[in-house]
Amino acid sequence: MALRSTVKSDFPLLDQQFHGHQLVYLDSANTSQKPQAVIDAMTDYYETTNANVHRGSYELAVRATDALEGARAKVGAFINAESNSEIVFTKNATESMNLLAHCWGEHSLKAGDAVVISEMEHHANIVPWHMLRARKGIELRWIPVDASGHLDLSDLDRLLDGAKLLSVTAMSNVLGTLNPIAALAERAHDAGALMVVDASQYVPHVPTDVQALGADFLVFTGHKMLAPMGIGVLWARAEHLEAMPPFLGGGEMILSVTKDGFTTNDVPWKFEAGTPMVAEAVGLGAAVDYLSDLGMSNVRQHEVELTAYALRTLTERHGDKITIHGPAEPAERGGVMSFAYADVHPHDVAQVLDQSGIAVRAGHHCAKPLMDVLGTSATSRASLYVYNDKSDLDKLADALSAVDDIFSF
Amino acid sequence: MALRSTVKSDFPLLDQQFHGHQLVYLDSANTSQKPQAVIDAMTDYYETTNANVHRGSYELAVRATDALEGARAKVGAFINAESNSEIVFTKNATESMNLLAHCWGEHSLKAGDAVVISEMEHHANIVPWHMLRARKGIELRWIPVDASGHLDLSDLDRLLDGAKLLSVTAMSNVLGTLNPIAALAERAHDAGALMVVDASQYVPHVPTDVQALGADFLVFTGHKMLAPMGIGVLWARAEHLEAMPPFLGGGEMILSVTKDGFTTNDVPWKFEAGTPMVAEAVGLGAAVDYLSDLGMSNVRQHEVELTAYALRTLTERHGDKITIHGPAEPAERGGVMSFAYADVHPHDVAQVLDQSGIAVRAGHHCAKPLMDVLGTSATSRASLYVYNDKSDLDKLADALSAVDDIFSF
Amino acid sequence: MIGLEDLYREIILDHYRTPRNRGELETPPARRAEGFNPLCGDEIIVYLQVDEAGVIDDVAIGGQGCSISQSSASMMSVAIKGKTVEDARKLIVAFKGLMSIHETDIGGDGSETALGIDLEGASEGMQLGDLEALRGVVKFPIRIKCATLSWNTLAQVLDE
Amino acid sequence: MIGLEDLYREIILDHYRTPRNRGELETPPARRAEGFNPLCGDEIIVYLQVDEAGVIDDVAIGGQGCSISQSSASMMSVAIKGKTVEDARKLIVAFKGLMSIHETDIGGDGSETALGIDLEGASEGMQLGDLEALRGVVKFPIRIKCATLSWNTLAQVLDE
Ligand SMILES: Cc1ncc(COP(=O)(O)O)c(C=O)c1O
Ligand SMILES: Cc1ncc(COP(=O)(O)O)c(C=O)c1O
Repeated sequence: MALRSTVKSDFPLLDQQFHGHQLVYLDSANTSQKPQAVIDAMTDYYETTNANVHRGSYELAVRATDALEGARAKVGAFINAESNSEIVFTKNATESMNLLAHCWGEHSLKAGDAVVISEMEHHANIVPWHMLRARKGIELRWIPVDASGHLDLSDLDRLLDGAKLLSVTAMSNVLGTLNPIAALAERAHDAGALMVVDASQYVPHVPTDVQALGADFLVFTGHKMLAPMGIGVLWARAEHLEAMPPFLGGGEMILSVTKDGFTTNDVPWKFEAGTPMVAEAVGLGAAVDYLSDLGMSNVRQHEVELTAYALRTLTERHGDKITIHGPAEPAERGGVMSFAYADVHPHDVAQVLDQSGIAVRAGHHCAKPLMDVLGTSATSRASLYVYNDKSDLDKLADALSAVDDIFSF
Repeated sequence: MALRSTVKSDFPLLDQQFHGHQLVYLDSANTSQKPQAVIDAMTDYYETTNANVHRGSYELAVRATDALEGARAKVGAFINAESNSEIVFTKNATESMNLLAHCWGEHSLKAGDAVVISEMEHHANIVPWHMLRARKGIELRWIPVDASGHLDLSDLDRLLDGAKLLSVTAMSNVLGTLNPIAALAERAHDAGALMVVDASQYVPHVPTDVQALGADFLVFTGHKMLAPMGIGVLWARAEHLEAMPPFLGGGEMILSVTKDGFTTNDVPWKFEAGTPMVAEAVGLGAAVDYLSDLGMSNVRQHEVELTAYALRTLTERHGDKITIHGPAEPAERGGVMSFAYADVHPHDVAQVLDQSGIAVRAGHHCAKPLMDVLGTSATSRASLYVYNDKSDLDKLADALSAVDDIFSF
Repeated sequence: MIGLEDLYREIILDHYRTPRNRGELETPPARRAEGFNPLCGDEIIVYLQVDEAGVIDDVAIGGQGCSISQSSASMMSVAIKGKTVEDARKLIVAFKGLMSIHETDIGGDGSETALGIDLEGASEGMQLGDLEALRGVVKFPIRIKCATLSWNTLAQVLDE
Repeated sequence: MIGLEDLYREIILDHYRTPRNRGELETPPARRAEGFNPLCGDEIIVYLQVDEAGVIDDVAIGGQGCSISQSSASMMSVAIKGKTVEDARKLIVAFKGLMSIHETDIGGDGSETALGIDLEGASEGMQLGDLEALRGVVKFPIRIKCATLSWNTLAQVLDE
């Protein structure tokens, strides 16, 4: 594996025991742990630089503003944005998607217009469209998921016919499936629709180039990419941001306010009402630095290798008892492995694994429509990141035997 | 002064020099500095407890969930909420107010309905209503500010006649004025309107009891009360939260999602879409603990005494050259002192003070309509908090003499 | 497995393997309510048929979920069948008392918090019987929601 | 005061005390544009009267603001009066070049960032004159917005 072997030791949280076992954290698709460098960057911000931004004329406020805008520049470079003004900071990916649905949706969609999403979307890319449907009477169309865990694109032309927007996840948070975003963006554009990418599971794990992807909007969230909670990103082409009305109203987003009305600030600030989360932006900047130092293609390679090892080991050790959802081919997927273990309920699987210090998530993973497609209400899910290694997966395989002991009958 | 004398040393950021002078931070109405206890609480969260909440069945996730909900309980107790489910976490006060304008406003107001605000509001309590006016055709009415910096309530009956909502700041972020919230809430209710309190400048400085205030909604922001950026609060009576439709859509805020629609989670989670800012909530909880240890009435007393000293000292030292806006009586105001110095532009005042290591804000303080009332486009503002003392104000008075040297002609 | 024997008692696993009163009842005459646990996607459907005398003469349980939610529902169905509505309400209070010992407001609907009931009084004469086996759940706070799901759903159907 | 002599040069304070070309022009024939600095509330109004030959035959400045924005506007008005529109555009480029040396994207409209212009070429033959006194502003990045406010407003009025 191409990652340096000391990565795990950069993450202080991982160095602790649960129920007498060293923690094995396999829930990074839910949220990631933070390297010391990120934690220190935030501490340092509060100990040396903290002030409100874009408002103060004293030196400390200038430094805080530089810290915020410097973080914006780092994020912009990380995804190869054309300009920093294309990077809007939000509180999480969910807010980014809602911003889009509100501002672009309210502005550009009318009753009867169609928005196309897929059956493998996270609720963050479903509920905002349901809400927009209730407000505006838009139509919601669904790309089906096939038995192999891929999008079934056979009917895409019909789905896109007359559609205004295609919004799809770049990587499924349940199946791990990597979707063909660049091709989808092209087909959306050919059909006269814009393309939204939910990159919450993608930007943390795969080298990302928004210009190469060819999409119009892309959302992701800091806490899944080694950064703090409380910060998300909306990237959008400048022309779209310029055209969109503002989202929340208040300080920062205005140029002028009178009793009669207001005028908006320039992008991206137009969309950042109120005091921003500067420390979290600084933490995100530090996370971007950390990931860039590791090298995003090394990160991706590490996860492909580890996923291959996991798929092989779990199948060898547990045979028919385990069913791993999603693409069989590691190169077609990320390190997110949802599985069913015999007919043991995922909540019980997770409980037994926890007793061995292993953290996996059990539930619907905020993807209930996909659960309906899979014909279940919940799965167990192990998901990988830079700090995981083969020994973690060996321990997972071991601990699944305990599940078998308790529940086989 | 009733505060222990070691408070300043709890704030690591204050122990640094600017332009060869020890920092004198007088911009707490903009954002506050953080005590070591708050910084450590966040660091500790990330080093020992971090996980996604309400989702995981493993021990670490249970601890993270307890950390979030424990912080909610601390905040609820701090303002004497009836139940923790009345505490909604947002990213800042601005989001809280927008949530209110969207959810309560869209739901309960129709074209022609009146919302009453005051001329001393922060943009966060103006722009959301302007936006709602544009969407729904509501009417916006303004309580005037008199020459002494108080609300002019002589016409309030007429303003409230037929109004649905009264939304007023508990303490002006420019004038320092403390408004008679309990009395206003009563008059609003008598007129059949609900009462919103912008307590962004109040909760950090004055003991707050939402039940005694008698309002329906109250918003405030963490970063002005020793807590991190990236977290705000909306308190509302449970009945209102229950009745309001959701705000942002996504994970956490749903009970169920299908292709056809969704059902919402219980309050307060209905209003908290996506991964919440857990570390920031933990930081807010630690800030609440810190302030409670100091004692909020001691905090208030400290600031009254310091404000009295400041008003006296600045007037004695600078006579006619300085005009301090807002109530003359320290007991009627908070430690927010906006001033004009001769006819020197506030930006120049702040620049010269910065050269002496003194941080004050110059600008419109996100209160442009109030600037219009004051007949200016900007003021200089010095604002106090627990870590300030008389020596800070002596240094301010000294440094203002340098302003005089450069600009008197 | 060490640490889990309090949770996965044999009687619980037995009800999980062989759930009692599983199925549907025709509505009407039966009443029906659904309960969700948004945390893990568990779903319980309770069908209840009450005769003129206020006696629960039939009950059926649908839905799916983990061992704790399923076994709790199964045991509940046994415990309330043939009981009066009034006794069923007392049982709910008694069971929630059993569960609330270490309960905190950690998510879901928060309805478990601070019941403040007089457990002894309310559950007077009520035999929890097999349900006592679920006592171990309180050591695993996250699972309390699983154990109470069917009971909250029962309360719902009784209130209709 | 030590450290501030680079910012508050005598000539700057002079233009601040005694602003040149202060006032309004009738529109039309004059054109008018407003510029804001949302950071500090500064506001500049530029009135411009251009004759048929493309010469700026009159200019007036309104609004209010700090010493830097006011003196920059005043000096600008002197520098462009009697110049052709084309020369005024070159002056804008030259002045922004003077300011952008240490400029970073720190707020406001971001329009200052990465001008990437050929300063020598564009400002060929342009004399910044008194405006050179504003060079010290680059040591105070936050004030660059103040210095460029009137120039951005001029660019706006020229583009109309
Ligand atoms: C009175 C008042 N209301 C609202 C706000 C907005 O707070 P935030 O920027 O944290 O949303 C502020 C502070 O900027 C304020 O002083
Ligand atoms: C694919 C996907 N989209 C969106 C989200 C929402 O992210 P957040 O909860 O940070 O808003 C998640 C994670 O929960 C996700 O996995």
